[in-house]
Amino acid sequence: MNTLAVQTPYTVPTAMMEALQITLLVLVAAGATAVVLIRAGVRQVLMLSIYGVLLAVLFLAFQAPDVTLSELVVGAVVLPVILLLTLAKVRKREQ
Amino acid sequence: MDQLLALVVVVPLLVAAAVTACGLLFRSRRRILDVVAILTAAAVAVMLFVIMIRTARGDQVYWFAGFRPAHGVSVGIDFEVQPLSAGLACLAAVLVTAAMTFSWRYFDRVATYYHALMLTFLAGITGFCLTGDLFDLFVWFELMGVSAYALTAYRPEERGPIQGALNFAITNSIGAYLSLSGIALIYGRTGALNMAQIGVAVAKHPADRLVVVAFVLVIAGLLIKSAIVPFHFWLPDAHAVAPTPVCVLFSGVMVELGLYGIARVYWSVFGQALGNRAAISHVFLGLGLLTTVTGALFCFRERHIKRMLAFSTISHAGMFLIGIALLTPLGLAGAAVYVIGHGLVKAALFLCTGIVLHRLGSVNESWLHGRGRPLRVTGVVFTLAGLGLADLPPFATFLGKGWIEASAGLWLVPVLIVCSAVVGGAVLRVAGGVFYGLGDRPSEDPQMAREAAEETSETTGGKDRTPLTMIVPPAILVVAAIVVGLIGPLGPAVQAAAVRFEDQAGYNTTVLSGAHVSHPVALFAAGPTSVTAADVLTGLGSVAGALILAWLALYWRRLPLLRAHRPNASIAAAARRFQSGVVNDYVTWIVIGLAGLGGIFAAIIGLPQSPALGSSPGNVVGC
Amino acid sequence: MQVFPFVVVAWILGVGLYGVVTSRHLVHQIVCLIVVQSSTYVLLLGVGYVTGGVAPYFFDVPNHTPAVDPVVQACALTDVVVEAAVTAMLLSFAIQAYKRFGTLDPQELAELKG
Amino acid sequence: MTPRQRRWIFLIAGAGLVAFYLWGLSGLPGFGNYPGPYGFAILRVAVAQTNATGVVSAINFDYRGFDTVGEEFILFVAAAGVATVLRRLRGERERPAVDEAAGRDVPATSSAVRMVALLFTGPVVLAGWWLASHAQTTPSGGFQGGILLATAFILIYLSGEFLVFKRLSPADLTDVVEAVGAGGFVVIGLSAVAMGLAYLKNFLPLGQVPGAVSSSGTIALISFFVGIEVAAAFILIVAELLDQTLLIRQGG
Repeated sequence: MNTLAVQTPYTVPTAMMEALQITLLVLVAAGATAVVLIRAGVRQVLMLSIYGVLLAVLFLAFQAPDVTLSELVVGAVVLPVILLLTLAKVRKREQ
Repeated sequence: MDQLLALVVVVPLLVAAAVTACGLLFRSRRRILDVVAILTAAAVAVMLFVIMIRTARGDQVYWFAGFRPAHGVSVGIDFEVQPLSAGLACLAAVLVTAAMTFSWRYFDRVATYYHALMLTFLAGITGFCLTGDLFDLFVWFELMGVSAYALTAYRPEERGPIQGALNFAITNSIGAYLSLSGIALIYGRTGALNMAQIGVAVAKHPADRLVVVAFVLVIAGLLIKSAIVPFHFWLPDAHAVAPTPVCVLFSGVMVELGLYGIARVYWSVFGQALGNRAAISHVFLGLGLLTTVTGALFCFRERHIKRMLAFSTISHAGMFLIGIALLTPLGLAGAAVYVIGHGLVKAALFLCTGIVLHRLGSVNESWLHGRGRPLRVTGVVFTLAGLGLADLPPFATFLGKGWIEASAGLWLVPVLIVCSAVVGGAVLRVAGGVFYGLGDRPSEDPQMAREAAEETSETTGGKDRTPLTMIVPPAILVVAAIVVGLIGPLGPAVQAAAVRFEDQAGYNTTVLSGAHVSHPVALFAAGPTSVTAADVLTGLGSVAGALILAWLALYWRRLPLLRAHRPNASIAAAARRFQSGVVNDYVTWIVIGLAGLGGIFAAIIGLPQSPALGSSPGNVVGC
Repeated sequence: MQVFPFVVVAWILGVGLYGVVTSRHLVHQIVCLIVVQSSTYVLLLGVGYVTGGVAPYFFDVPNHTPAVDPVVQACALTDVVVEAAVTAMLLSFAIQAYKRFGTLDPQELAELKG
Repeated sequence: MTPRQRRWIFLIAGAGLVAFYLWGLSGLPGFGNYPGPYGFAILRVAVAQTNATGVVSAINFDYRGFDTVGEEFILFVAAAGVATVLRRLRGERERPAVDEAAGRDVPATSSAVRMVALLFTGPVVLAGWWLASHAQTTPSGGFQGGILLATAFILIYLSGEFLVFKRLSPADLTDVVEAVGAGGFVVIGLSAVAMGLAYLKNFLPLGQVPGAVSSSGTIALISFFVGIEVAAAFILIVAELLDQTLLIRQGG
């Protein structure tokens, strides 16, 4: 059932798709590591935002455009924004 | 199709939304919100009771949006309701009703969100109990969890609640994500989310590594929620600081829900496939024993009353797990009745502690010594509840515990009796010291004093008398615990329900083909449930032990043998070491526990090679 | 390629847990929790992938084109919402903790609490 | 445990856990070999049964709509929880406007950022609206649409118009909108019950053209309410956090 019977406008050769997925998976693994290893602060939040974008692209390569869209808005925009707001509050008092 | 099954989840959700929407209108008329919320919870309790009675004749299945399974494949979400699941949800609804009645005069300023959060919490519990779908289970588990985190931090002006809520939320979120990983893993093999369908699919082959790992991961979140050692560290931090009415729900049902989830997942999904019942039974018995003993030791040492009750909950969670882990109908039935009895009694204890906090402004046992004398009714209710916790006949706790012991065989019974006595002794020591001024005034342990001083009153004003809305709920709960224990035909009915709960083949048939199973197959013979003289003697023995321990704890300084002895010192050092309050430590313990549990499971189940792809021996890492 | 995505899943989970355990700052810890959760998305979408399948949308492709599993995608969507909700709540706790304790180090929080 | 001990203990135990996890993962059928049957069964029947061409939305709002009820309420509780935890306590007051002028509260924004943000607001609102109303056709739905709408409000904030932001989303009103969104979803499900059908049964007639907005019965309606709920919840969360940056403790 895995063989492609129908050609669609979105059909990508399997080998190319696989290469794309492997590349993205490596990037995501590296991104996750970077997010964890960067210590707290604005830089970590920016890295999280990049990680969100990487995940979103990976999900696109996994044929999940719906999840891509959500991850893009949540992981790359909303979460970083509320994290930055929290950091702003915390740092202001530190001064 | 019984529409009540959907309504018990949907109605509290709708009322929660409505209460929030109308928050502006009722800001100055809080009583309207109180009444609506209490009535909703009570209505849910009644509906669940009706469902429980109806399901006594046969399981009920409800397919949401009307998608029934075809050819053994389900495309929708179902509720599969048995008397035990409906009964547990009903207990939760009763406790929510009691807690909200208690809150009538308890909080000074109850924001509208309090009611909304309590109702979503109840809806989460109900959905969790009734669902027959693994991912749906996760959704309601999370709703329950998120509501619980918010309720724990309900008094953010203090330090304790915020720190407790953080530890609670972080550990339990990790648990939930591990559970979800397990669900995804088993989905990748079976392509199903319906529990019965997964059960049928995995039972076709002997269990392999994927099934074992999925099982361990799925129960990981549930073990954390049910505070089984070494996953329990978050619990005292959270239970000790949450508002008292919320503690009632945490100790009374939330911990038990985790255990229910383990039992449900075992008997509906993994049981047949895993096989090897004796070994699995022993693993969980070991966990249960460890939890019971640890909880009891820490409980007895504690002088912060809410923390002490929290540790007693851990100890009891271990006993429930033992009842479940016996894998017999009698053990499960005993655990079920014990959960009900314990839930009612423990709720009453927390509510009485709430009254003490309201009237006297402290939960520090040392400081309170003798100051509770004016609270006569509260003292009586607290003492009765304490005796109930020590399994005094005819409390429901005595009945449930008795069945677990009857099923357990001789070597477990002494441990269970001793732990019951220790926990009951700690509670009775508080009762004697605080409400009757018995014994010597205890010396202040500085660390305890600091912990207890954190707890400030949750109320202001009106402290010279106890409002009826505060004392009536605990009194009713204690009476209910006795009444449940006196119901004659309870034994056979609960055991029949337990037999059905453990009948995986029957469950599968009911869900996937809609047939009624009239004669479930008991894997173990049903045991006798009648109360014998020996049972009563055992129950009285544990009460006597509790009384002796309480007396010793109150008067130990007068005894020549014990005078120079400081029994608390070593436990206190251990407590500081383990119960550090640092969430990083707790997560480390979770990882250690899971790695250990995983290793044990990998070892005891001699697995054949998986027939799946991508599984050449080279890929097997570190097994 | 058969197992590589799942190796990445396990790696993300391990790294995220490492971050949670070693973190000395609550905001950092919460971000690490987000990483832990992100391993579940990759796992969910990974188990539902079908080689050569299209996305489960039939707006402009014929109805029975082989497609990847849509169920895990629905589950992943739910999961994303849960992530946003839990993170928002945890951050509000962190702000409140900072106000009460003046620090965000879990170790110091525990000591200050007594 | 000291941080050092903790790290070493974790490295050992964590390696064990990850190895155990990998051991289980290696038992999967392998990437790209999803075995079914759930997804394939739905793919076979979904378009015919619901007239929706976006099968993920059909699952979210129809087949597994009950999950989505829970999911919406998780978000609802999160917003309520954030509001509860961050509510103004005794002894806290809003920082006087003078400080704002000094640029200490609202981070200073360059005029370029403000321009770009303002320019983006319109399209984002439109895109959010479109997504929320086209759940059944394309990769979209109430959740993505709602969250994009919320993003529009964040953009307004970025453009430096915090006061506009506050005027657009007074907390009480947002609360009501959020509750209406979550409650609306529940009520749609209950209407089916009132008709004697199962909860959340798609009771509206399906349209003629697969993929048109009104073609899939209740799916569009549910998606709309979910969109409202999600947008309001996120606006509420962001507004509460923003509010915090303006709060100081009395005398502090």
